[in-house]
Amino acid sequence: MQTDKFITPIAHAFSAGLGSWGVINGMQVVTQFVDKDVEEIRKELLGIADASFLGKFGVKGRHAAQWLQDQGVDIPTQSNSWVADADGNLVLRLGGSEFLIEDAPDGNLCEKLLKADAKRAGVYLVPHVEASLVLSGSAVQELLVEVCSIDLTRAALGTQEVIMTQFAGVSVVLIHQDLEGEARYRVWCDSSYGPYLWEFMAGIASEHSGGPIGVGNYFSL
Amino acid sequence: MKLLTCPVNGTRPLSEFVFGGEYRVAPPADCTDAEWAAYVHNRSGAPGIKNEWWYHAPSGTWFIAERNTLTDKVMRTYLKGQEGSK
Amino acid sequence: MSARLAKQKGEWINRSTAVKFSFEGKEFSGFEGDSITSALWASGEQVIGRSFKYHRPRGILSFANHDVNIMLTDGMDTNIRGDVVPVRNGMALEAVNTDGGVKKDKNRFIDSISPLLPVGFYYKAFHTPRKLFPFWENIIRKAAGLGVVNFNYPRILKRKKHRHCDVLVIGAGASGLSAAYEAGKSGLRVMLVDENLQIGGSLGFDWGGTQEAANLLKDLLAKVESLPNVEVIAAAYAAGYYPDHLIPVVTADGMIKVRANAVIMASGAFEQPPVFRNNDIPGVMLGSAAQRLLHRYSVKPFSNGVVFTANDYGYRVAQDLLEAGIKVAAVVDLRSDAKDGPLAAQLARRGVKTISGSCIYEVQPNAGKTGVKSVTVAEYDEKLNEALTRSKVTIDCDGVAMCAGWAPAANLLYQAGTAMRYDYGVHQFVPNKLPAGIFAAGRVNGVYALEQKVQDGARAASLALRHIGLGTPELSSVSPSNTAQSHEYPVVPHPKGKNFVDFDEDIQVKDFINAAKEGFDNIELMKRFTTVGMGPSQGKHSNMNAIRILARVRGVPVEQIGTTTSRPFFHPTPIGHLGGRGFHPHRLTPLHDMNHKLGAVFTDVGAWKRAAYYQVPGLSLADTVLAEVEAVRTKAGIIDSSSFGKIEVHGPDAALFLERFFTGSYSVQPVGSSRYTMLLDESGVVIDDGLAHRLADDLFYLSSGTSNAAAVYREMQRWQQMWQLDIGLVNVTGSYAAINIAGPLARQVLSGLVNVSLDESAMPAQSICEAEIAGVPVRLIRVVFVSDTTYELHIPTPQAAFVWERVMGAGHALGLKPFGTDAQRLLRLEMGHAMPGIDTDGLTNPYEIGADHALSLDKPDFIGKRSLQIIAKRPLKKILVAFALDAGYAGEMPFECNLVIRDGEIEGRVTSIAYSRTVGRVIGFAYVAPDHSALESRFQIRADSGALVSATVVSSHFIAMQK
Amino acid sequence: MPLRLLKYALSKDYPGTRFFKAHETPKKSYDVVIIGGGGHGLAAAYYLAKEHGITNVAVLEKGYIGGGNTGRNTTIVRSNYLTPEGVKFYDASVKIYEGLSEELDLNLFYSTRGHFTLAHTESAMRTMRWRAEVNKHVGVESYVVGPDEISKACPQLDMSCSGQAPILGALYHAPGSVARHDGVAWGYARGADQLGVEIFQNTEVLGIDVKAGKVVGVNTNKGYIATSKVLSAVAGFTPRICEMVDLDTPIVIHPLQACVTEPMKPWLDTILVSGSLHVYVSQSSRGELVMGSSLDPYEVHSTRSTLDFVEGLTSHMLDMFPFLSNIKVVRQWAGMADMTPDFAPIMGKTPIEGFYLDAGWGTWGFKATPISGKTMAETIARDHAPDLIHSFRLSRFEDYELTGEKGAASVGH
Repeated sequence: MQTDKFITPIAHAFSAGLGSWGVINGMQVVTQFVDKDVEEIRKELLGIADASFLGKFGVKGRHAAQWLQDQGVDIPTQSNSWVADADGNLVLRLGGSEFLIEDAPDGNLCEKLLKADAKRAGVYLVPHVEASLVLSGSAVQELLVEVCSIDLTRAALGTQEVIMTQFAGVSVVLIHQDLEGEARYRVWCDSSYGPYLWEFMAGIASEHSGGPIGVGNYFSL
Repeated sequence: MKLLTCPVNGTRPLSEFVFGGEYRVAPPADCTDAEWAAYVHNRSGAPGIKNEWWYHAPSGTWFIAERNTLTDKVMRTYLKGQEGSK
Repeated sequence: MSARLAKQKGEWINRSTAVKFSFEGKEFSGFEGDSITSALWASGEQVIGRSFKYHRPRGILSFANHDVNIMLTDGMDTNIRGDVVPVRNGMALEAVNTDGGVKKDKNRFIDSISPLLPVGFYYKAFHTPRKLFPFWENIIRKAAGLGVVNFNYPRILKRKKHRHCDVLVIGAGASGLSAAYEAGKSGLRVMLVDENLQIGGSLGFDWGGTQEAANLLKDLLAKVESLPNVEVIAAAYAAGYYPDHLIPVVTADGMIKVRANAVIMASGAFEQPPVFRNNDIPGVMLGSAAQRLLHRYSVKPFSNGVVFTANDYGYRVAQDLLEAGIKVAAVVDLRSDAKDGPLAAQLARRGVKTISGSCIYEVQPNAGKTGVKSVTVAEYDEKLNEALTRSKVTIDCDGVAMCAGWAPAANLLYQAGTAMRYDYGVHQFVPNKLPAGIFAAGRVNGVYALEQKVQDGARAASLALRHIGLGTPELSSVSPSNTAQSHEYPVVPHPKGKNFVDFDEDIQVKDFINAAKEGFDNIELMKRFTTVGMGPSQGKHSNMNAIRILARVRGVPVEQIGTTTSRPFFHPTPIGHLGGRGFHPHRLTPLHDMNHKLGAVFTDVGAWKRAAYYQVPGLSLADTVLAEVEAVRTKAGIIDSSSFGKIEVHGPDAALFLERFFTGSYSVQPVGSSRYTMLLDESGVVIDDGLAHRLADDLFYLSSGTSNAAAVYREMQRWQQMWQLDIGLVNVTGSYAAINIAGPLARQVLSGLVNVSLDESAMPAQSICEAEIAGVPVRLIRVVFVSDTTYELHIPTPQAAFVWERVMGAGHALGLKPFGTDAQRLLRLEMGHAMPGIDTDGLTNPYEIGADHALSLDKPDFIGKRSLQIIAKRPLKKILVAFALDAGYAGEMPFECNLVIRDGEIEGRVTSIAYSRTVGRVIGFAYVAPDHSALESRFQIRADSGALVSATVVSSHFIAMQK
Repeated sequence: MPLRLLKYALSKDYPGTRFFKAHETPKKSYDVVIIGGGGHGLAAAYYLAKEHGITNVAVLEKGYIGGGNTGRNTTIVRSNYLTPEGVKFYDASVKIYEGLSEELDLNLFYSTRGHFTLAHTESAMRTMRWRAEVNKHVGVESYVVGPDEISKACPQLDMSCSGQAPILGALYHAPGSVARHDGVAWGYARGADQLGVEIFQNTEVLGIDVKAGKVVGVNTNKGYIATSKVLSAVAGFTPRICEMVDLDTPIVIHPLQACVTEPMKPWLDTILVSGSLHVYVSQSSRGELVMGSSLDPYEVHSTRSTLDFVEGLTSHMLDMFPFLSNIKVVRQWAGMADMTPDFAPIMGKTPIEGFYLDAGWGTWGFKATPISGKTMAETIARDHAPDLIHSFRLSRFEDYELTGEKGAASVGH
């Protein structure tokens, strides 16, 4: 493993020598786990990918919404909902007065926001270094029903809903995305639980002939 | 597993929640020692409808549930300070 | 002698695949699809088990997953239920609970001494003289129990899934199929589960000699299959009902935890045996069991049987027997008006005689009691409940089919809180008041006729849809069957007994009468005294008769007796399913791999994996820890403290929040400094401690120990809800890694790395600043927990490994060594820091640990203050002191929790103790009486062997005692 | 076969005298009214009659005798507590239990099997050591043992707990026993009945009549009963009874669940407890594994079962005994436990004259049955609590003198 400043929190789940590592967005990640064709099949069936390299930014407090709007960020108006801007950056409203923003793979909104001056009463920066995961594929429900006790079928989810629940005993933030006809579940959890959750879900994925997909293959970077 | 409705996050299984005990208001600081000791230690243990603290762990939300401790039925849940709203 | 019939319509067996297995050492063969019991029965084996108490030979009773007397072991697995478990190639089966095999069970003598063993006998003997009880107990223990557990059976963790649906239908018989179809037409998500390998319920075997049921099944199946939103799961039983409509459905693969908006219980009914002498002889079985054998497995239950009935169902059974070519020697009907009815007439046309108003008085077994030789039939006086034996006749036969009635399979209905009532029309308990969202259909409702069952299912479905909020029209209720399906008292007394009510536990009629005589005349007491219903079949075939008998004994109506409470599980459920694949979440620090590479041995601290120590080849654990300590004392050590709790308190009221939350004073705390924090609960008990670092007027950064971090943050959030201060709380525990670099060379290790001055004046003890290491922003804190010179770095998690490597690189030449939590414990002890949870317990107040200095009692308020005012008035009973053993002490080493003894009484206890190489003494903390807490006071510790070891109270700054 | 059994065989008519008379209507007054016909209430009645000559006593039971927590617990008897007060008290109970079958002439199957409280963490080891030291001091046979000794006593136990929580050691408690819970209630009922105590089943207390701070009577569904002394021995229902006399207590009710497997031939000879894995288990004389876990985490006045309880418990059972995968759980149930803040009972007098409390038993009331009966009988007879239960007085909360048993009682069974 090459030493760079940032390492994905999932790193501890990847046994040494597994897959090829690379640096994306300044973070060491596994760019490919297995043969690209195999990863493509996994993607179809049940894939799990590490998106922790995406830039994240958080802010909370009673004036947080206003401050974000002042920065020109479109924010979801409802509690526990999310929007994506034209560039694909995600803005999640966690409850009423907290926001999690995640850049699109080629976005840099978070960097901009980090540089902006948020110092004022009622606006508090929240550092975000979560493990950020992607689940997708035709069999994704098979995984979800094993790790989560609430109904996550598309029909049961509200539009643009942010769900805070537990996966395999770990608190997570979850959204469902439709991207070019592909259903994607995005999951964020505390980085210290990242390796555990990754291993648990990757294990289930492989039981359904799916498995981990390298960052390079998943995000076509 | 029982379901409980967080006023912010909706209906979830009980495993996502932490029970925080009965919602109680402390007597004023100038109360007698006996009154304070009673507040600290005693509880209204008889069954009935009680207001209780519950915490939705994944979102970090404390709220109050009005629950019948005999039947385990929850009448309503609300954020503290928003008792009036349904 | 094969009892297998020619191919039957709808049979479950696959005749093209034979299955070879052995039973009690003898080779057998059956077909794929056979259950163990059907394969054995087809091969002429009728003694498949022995009863629990009397070791009587037993065969088929119900064939419905409660033939508890047929439990087998196949080497690895045990308590296998022969009636439902499919036979597999290579099984080597033996009956459980025999001594020397099912045929020659040496314990069969117990049957003949049964008078010595009346109900509750074990309460009445063996206890005097007391000394002999273990002897008898040993014998009784060995006699009890069923199968022998194989300790090599693999650990199997079955998969658990969550499922959600709108309507869950339990039971796929006529009413269940109908309910699923009607509910499914709405387009909602419907699940239909049934415990049998194939769905259809009684439609699959209760034919009554016609094709009506089979045709109906075909029709209903087609309808249900036409709806893609109806999911049908066979071989899946609903194991229990839990609040808010959670129903675990157990399959061979695992458990599906179904959460439904509405539940329709179409779970049917259990056939109940009539009670008469020798009703347990192999060959005597329930009518439905005979039908299951015939239609599912194409096996003759017997060749020449008597049907003993007390309802119309017996005639359907007789017709099915005749259709299969089995001789029916007679139908004996308990009801006096039966023989003139149309059913009897139909049978008469086929040459079968109906003897009505009569009972089977007793079964005559063959010589070895292994089968039926004949039955004695006598007139039965329903009013007197007596067999009139003056008129008895004997009928030769080799089996009996028993049809006396039903008990609703209402287990889940009860568990859901349904109020049941006894219906005197059908002589059965039926639902009276159903809980919201729960509906019942079919036999559980007392509805038996085919068309009515279909209607009842549709009715229940319409109610379920209305419950969910669909404007479905309400269908009118279906009246229960117009003729009684159950007899109100199918119990034939016999002076010689052996008329069994509970086959699991060998409980006879007289046992109930005797239990009642002894005062156990409440159904629950009777259950506990007789153990009726407490065997593995959980009363499925016995509770109803027990209730009827008790009602008769007490002379009250059945409904006054009530029923015993139904508890999960519907069928006994394997531990591997329930335990299954669980979650064991654990947290890794961002330096986990680094620690691992350095030889860390990890320990669990809460959910975290922390490095306890770093293994050095050839060094003992104790020496390893001492070497880690030595590095800190003489050079420098580094520890991964990432699991510490870290919370930011932002906002104008941040200091005020801390003032109210902790015991200390923070409003005038200078920016850039750190202060001790102590958290009490409202009763004044010490909960946690830590540090508050002030980063700005309106920003405090709190750090605390690992174990309480989540709970402390939670409490902060709760108090903030009440106080509504102008603050923002941010839990950054996972956002920052933490590293401590401690020891005399710590400054040297870091000085070349950080972009700030580490001089004592710039960075004194208890200070904090924001700095950078190799371009990574860090929070740099000067702490004194493990050594006077300790720098704590808080680093954004993703860059932690990078910084750790830089620090390790810089420290390499200086002798920087990693240390773990074991060394940390000793280091903090040497520094004289008491730790909550180690040096306190769940009731310790701050005065007892001498923490008066941490209390700002002049503040308006803080959590626990009012209690401290009360506690302060009371005499202190114990106080924590620092102590040392005498220099050069070489005797027995005391341990933590050894007691402090004075005048033979407990004065206190040791909470921490260790040999400190640094100090050259054994040092520690202990609770002593306040009178003996002054410096230089002496007290005695009782070591494990009982030896008293003298200790001296010393200043807690042990390190100052350094040689 | 013991000769005693012959009498049943030789008797044409089974010797079926009632264990206790079927009283229907209470008298107008009694010297003492005991609310609760569980083990504790019946034992108190028995000792009142036997040791204090007070026989004009009514025991009022809402349902059937022994139907509450007496019949719902997992029947473990032990005295390896944490506080010296607790250890002495439960030790006195164990000593009575050892001779109780003979005294009551009813075989209670009191079976001394040894009791291991497993420790999987350093902090658990500390608590075990602390308990052992206090036990030893009081003269109770408890000591800390290492993995080898545990393995020897229970070779089937996976000492690594499937890698989840390796066992570091245990507190071994030689007197740890199991007994037939129902039998204890029945035996005391018969004993009390024979001495003249009247037991009323299906008799519910609707109110307690207090005048000028003194108890004067009890209202029941079978009429008013005058009495100057009332004992409440109604674990799980204590707050309801206390509400009748306006007495505040710290007691809250949490359900405690248990479950049992199908019978199997005996293999588990000892009683095992793991605080970390939240499991306690023993094998009954019927061959069933009787298992329990920690309390339900929130207050409910009901005996409903939950699935998560049995999932969690069985998962940990598999960690300890991996070979049980296909052994089946037959039944689960629950009791309602009176919980106190310090996990110690509340016994003795109350501010209301003539109202005595035997409560706060949490999950450990069964093992105290004989001694609680004896000490409460003495408290009632002399209107003064014996020293043995001084630490359990209700006023300890006002005095901030709690009796910290949490370390020994939370999953202690």
